[in-house]
Amino acid sequence: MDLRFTDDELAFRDEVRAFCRTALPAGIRDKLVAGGSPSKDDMVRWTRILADRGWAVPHWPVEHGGTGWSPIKQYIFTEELAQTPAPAPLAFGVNMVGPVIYTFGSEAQKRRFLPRIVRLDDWWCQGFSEPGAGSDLASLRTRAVRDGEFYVVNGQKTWTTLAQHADWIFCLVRTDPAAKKQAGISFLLIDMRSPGITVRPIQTIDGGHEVNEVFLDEVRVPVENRVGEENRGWDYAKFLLGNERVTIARVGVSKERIRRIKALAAQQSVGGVRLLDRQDFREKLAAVEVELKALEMTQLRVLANEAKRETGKQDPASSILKIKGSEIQQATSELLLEVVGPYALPYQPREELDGRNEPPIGPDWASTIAPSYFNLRKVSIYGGSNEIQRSIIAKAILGL
Amino acid sequence: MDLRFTDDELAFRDEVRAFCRTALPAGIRDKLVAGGSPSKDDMVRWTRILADRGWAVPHWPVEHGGTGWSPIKQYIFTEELAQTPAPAPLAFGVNMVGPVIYTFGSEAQKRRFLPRIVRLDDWWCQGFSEPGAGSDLASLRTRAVRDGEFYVVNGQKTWTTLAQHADWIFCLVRTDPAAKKQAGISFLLIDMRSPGITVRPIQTIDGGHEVNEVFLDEVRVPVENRVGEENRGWDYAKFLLGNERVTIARVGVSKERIRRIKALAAQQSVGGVRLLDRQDFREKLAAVEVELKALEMTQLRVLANEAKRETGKQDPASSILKIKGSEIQQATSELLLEVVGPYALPYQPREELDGRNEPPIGPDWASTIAPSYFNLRKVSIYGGSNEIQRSIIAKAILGL
Amino acid sequence: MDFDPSDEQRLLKESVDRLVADHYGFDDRRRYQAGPGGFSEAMWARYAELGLLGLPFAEADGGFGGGPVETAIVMEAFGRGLVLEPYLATVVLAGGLLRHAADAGQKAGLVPEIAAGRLRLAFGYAEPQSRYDLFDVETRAERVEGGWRISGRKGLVLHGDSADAVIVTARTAGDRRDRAGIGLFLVRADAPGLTRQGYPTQDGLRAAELVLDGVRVGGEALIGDPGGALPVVERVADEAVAALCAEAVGCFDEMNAITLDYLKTRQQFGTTIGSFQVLQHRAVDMFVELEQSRSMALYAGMMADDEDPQERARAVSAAKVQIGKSARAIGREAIQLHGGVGMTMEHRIGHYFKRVTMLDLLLGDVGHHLARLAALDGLVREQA
Amino acid sequence: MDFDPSDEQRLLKESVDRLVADHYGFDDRRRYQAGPGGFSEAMWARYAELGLLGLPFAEADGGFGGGPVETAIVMEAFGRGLVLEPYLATVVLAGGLLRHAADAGQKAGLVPEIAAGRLRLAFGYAEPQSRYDLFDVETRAERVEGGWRISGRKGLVLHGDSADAVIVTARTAGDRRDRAGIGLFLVRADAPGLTRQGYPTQDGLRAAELVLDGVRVGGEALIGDPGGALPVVERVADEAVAALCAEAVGCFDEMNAITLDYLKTRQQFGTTIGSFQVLQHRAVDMFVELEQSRSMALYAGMMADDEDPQERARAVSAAKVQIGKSARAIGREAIQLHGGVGMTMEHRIGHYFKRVTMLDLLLGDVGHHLARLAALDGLVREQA
Repeated sequence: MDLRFTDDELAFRDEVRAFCRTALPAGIRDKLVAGGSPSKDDMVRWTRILADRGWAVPHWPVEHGGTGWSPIKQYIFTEELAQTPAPAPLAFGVNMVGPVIYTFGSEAQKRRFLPRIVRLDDWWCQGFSEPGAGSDLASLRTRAVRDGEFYVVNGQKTWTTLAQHADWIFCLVRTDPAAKKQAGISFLLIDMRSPGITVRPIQTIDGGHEVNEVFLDEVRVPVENRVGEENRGWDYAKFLLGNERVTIARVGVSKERIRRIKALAAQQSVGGVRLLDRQDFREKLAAVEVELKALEMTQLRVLANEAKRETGKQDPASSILKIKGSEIQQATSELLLEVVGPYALPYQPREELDGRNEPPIGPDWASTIAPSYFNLRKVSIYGGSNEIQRSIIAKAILGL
Repeated sequence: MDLRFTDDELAFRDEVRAFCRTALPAGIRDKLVAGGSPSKDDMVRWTRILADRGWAVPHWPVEHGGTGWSPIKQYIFTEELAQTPAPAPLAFGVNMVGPVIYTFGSEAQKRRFLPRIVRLDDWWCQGFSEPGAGSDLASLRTRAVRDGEFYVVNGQKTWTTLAQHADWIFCLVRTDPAAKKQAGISFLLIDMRSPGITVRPIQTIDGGHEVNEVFLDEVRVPVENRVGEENRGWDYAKFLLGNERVTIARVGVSKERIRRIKALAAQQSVGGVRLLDRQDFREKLAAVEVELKALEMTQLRVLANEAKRETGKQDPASSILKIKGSEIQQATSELLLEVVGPYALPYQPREELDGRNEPPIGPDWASTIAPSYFNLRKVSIYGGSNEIQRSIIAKAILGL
Repeated sequence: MDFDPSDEQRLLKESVDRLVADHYGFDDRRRYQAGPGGFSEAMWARYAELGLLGLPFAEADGGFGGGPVETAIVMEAFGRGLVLEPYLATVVLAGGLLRHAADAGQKAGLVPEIAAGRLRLAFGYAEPQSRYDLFDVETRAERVEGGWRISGRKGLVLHGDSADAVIVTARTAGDRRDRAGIGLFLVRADAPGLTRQGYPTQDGLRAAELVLDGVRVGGEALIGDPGGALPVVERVADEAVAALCAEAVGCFDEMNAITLDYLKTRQQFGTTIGSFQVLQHRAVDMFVELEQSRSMALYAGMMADDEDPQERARAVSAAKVQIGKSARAIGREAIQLHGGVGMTMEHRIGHYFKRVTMLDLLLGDVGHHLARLAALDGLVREQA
Repeated sequence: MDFDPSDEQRLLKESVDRLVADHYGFDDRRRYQAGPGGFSEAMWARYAELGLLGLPFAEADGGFGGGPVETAIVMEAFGRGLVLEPYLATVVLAGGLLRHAADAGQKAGLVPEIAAGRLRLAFGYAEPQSRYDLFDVETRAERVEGGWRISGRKGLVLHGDSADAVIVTARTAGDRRDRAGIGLFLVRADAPGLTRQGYPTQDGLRAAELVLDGVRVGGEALIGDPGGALPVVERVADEAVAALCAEAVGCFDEMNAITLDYLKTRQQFGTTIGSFQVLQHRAVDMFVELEQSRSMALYAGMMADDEDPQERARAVSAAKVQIGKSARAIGREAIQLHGGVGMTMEHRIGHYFKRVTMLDLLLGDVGHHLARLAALDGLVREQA
């Protein structure tokens, strides 16, 4: 047992850090430092920089463009990206549908889709949730009816992140309405340019446009775009959702945000004293840092054990990553709100700020603080709400 | 609407305060200040002082010795007692069985028992819980079988507080085993000197002996000692449990404890600074004070509405008193643990300290701090656990 | 001690509640928001008709002699409807300054105009550097021939963009963080040298940044003592905090009702989600927060006109701490229990969430008021 | 990075776990507690046989060359069994002082005796006024002919009543709260002028108050630098905190197992109480606390022998904060989920609750370590 990074791992970390600092375009970094989100162009540009370095899909099999790194190195890579801060690779392709395709897809699907994911030639989005199927995902009602070499798909998906940019959507659809809930679902890859697809933006309370509704009206999908077997889609979806553990805890993101809190709190004077020098604030912050360090160690324990486990079997500790990771992200956003104080009040959407000549209201970093606080409510809801996570742990691990 | 105490109420408060300060024997007060519990003799002595003043059972009907005070005055009285600090009247007689007897009992029972409760001639204890009937009280199994003018009682009660001092016990017993849970229960008054009663002490983790098991083996109880109708005991028990709202929040007790925390924190030096002067500690304490003030106002709202409600119908807000009251009591005990610091470690039971000549280990007030912290875990368990309280609110108030 | 409203208070409550229920639906509000000033002139006129705009002013001055309880009744109803109009700015804040500091002539000139709905005011108490410290004033007022000349910046002036005039704190003596040397000045919106940059706030209301560049006002613009206004400012701020607490209770009440309704209707796993015990207990925790907040809002209302500034400050800060914490707790649970739909602008709950989050940041957040309360030795002190 | 134990570590863990499982049942423990010294001499002998008492000492000194990982393995098992013997006092605390500060002769004389189970030591680091500040030392050691004369008071000396000798901090120079001027002295239990008042602690272990009234010791009693011991004391305290964290994890693990067992067997309302969703999620929260604590105990173990005292202090303090908070949370839920029976001495769970509550108070509580961590600028700092 030796819980320190090896010299090799440390050297690797330095290599990644140096690469990110030099290769990431400054404009993208500045935007992220200020709490903004990368544009589609930013994502494509950065993904191709990574792809040129061979680092766009580190955890994939080497034959499809992966690196062969150990889980610990993959973790280091992800955390360094987050702390640069650099955009994380687009999860829908790289972490979600990519692994499903290389694990369960046909050779034709692999050849067709995987290389385009690596370079973000195709922007993917996820068609799982429906208005009536949230926590209870298996109750989804979008239907796909076989018509010769096509499925005809009708239904509605929701919470579809960045569908406005998407070329493709991977969907869970019901192919056997007579079967029991999970048993009649298939996994389809659908071209977003197909006739019958409509994307309607959902405006969220942070003022952003991140998610959408996707309506499917008599959409014809070639049967060759079904992944794996018909009516086995639930298995592939479970596999997909189980793959999140490398990134779900967002340790690097939270570290970066804590550094930001410290830097900003050093500039704020509260009651005549630097906020960063106030004992109560320092201790509140230190308490979050302790939780984050515990989470990081838990994450590393999970990863170190990864190699030893059967595929598809989760380490009990991994279930903690979602719960604590989301709680810590939300805690850091509360601290930021405390740091900015009253100048969190003005509503100044990024787009408007970027387009005008006047200076922003209040400190120039203040405009994203409240929206980010609002937006981060989502992390305890999506990907299986924290209540669902707790029920999973109670059943699967504690045997209750 | 005028939420201040009236001049009359303020004068009353001063009168009670002055009385408590002069009438309470100093030895009893000192014991309570130090975090100790009153002995049986202390209780009897103080109860009789109150009885001589006419204040032993303020909320009872005047004909049975009550005062006719408004609910607000009753509240003031209770809080002043707690803040003196003086022992609260023994709840089992004064607040529990007394009201049951004067509301549902026979004339003979009233004549026989009530005057002896007023002067603590009879020490009562409560026989509700059983080893298999805790949160699920209605599943109790102690049986009472009619045999002429007697019930023959067999079974076991537990968590019987101060049964070691008791002359009488009021018990819920099953008189109709065929009836559905709540329907076959009767309410019996049982002389603790009856043959067949055995009291076994339960030692609790604070080292104290506060609760007991009571075994009933072929105990013969005259039918005249049944309160009200046979098989209606559950109604009387519900009435009894619903009467707790005047005192359950323990606002006065928590106020007294906060004063104590402040006094002690002023004596403790932490890192070279008075603990009471440390910003983090001051704010932690202030946060508890806010919660306590909110609780006090909630309690007063409940009491002010008392007169207007139908008997037996609870104000929705009253359900909060148990939950928040217990949480605040536990929070103050945690703060005390923080104040005392490492000298909470020595285990020095009060009795041993009182009987020896050597000085105590550490500050002389330190010995009760950890036991009190341990002991107060009970307040979120007894009288219907906080989980039970939440389920009651969910159902009865929120309609879930 | 008497928690019962008087007949007049009951009547007031009924009429404000009805007004909000009838005229402040989700779509109404969206429409008002899009109007000039970001609120409804028509509603403002209705408030005037109902007597709400003159409510806290003395009858002798043209008002109705209401106290903190009456203000709280209005604000709670306004919280329930997420009302957009500048009632806090005009009536509670600026109105409070007039009540406590203006001379008879100033009151005679201004109060009837306010009560009639013809004059809207705002109060510039904050500056870019001041955070929550009311005494942190850099804006300076120099005495000049026939009046004063004022220069400086005022930030986060609630409804400062639509106000007909703004009362600002300005320093007539002393240094930036001195408690003495602060005066109050009424500046007309059209005063030369005054620039206003209005903007929407996160919760859908409006505020403005003001620049005063040698703004000249007459002697009559001075309200009260030119160097001793801070006690009045603090008093009015405390009254406003009490009003905000009442508004928050209105919000919380509605958030709980909306969430309960959702729990009882939303189906997942073949049943309403309100049948899950974990969610039931969360709803109970929200209810407890609501009732504890209601208690503290009452307490703040009772103490807001206390003559002892320390007792008043303790009570008001304690209430703001409770409200701020409950805003976090209720907001968090309300969104979480709604799931994704709670994150959208199309659902009411998110708008309440944003408002109560911002309420915490108005006139001092939890940290500020906890520190203020702790500095005053808390609420539980030695008995007399 | 490698989380796998070595073969030796696995073997160690198996044997200690088995020893505890076989010999530390609830009734065994009660029996040991009643014995002289409040623990079991027989178990102590078994620890010696297993090599546990010499574990952390260098092989050259008569030990087995174990590090923090090995100590953690032992302590976690001891936590699971609520072990009473003075392992922390003798091996971790006093042993740590010997490892880091004693000269070869002292080690040669003492370590083999400890390893063989013939010598039990204790460490007097605290004084009645010092709370958690290790540098707050009033006890004075004066140089006299042939050695030192020591006078003062030492408090809360873990197992100080049964130890054959106590190592104490004493001031050879400077004032009460100076960091410099502190030395370490070995005082035999039978030294004239030494009075020991032993007592049980809340968690069923033992401690003592010592009075040193002109106690004379020879020159060989001095361990290390007579005025520069504080860095060693802090280092040993950090190692001991890491060990306590491991012990706490053993306790937490067992508390969770006991509580889960209760949830699965206790019947109320016609079903096992573990079928109630609210209680299930509470059990999950306990599990999360356990795993987060396990992670931090590993981290503390990894960093406990770091040569950079600041890095070591950050890690160890962070771990103690986590452990202390988890002790509160797990303790609270474990008792609550058991209901009344959890409050009795007849049930195991209450004994664990008391032990973990007291673990928070040993060598600095949550408040102390949070302040220490905050003073060191926390864990997340600028990247190189």
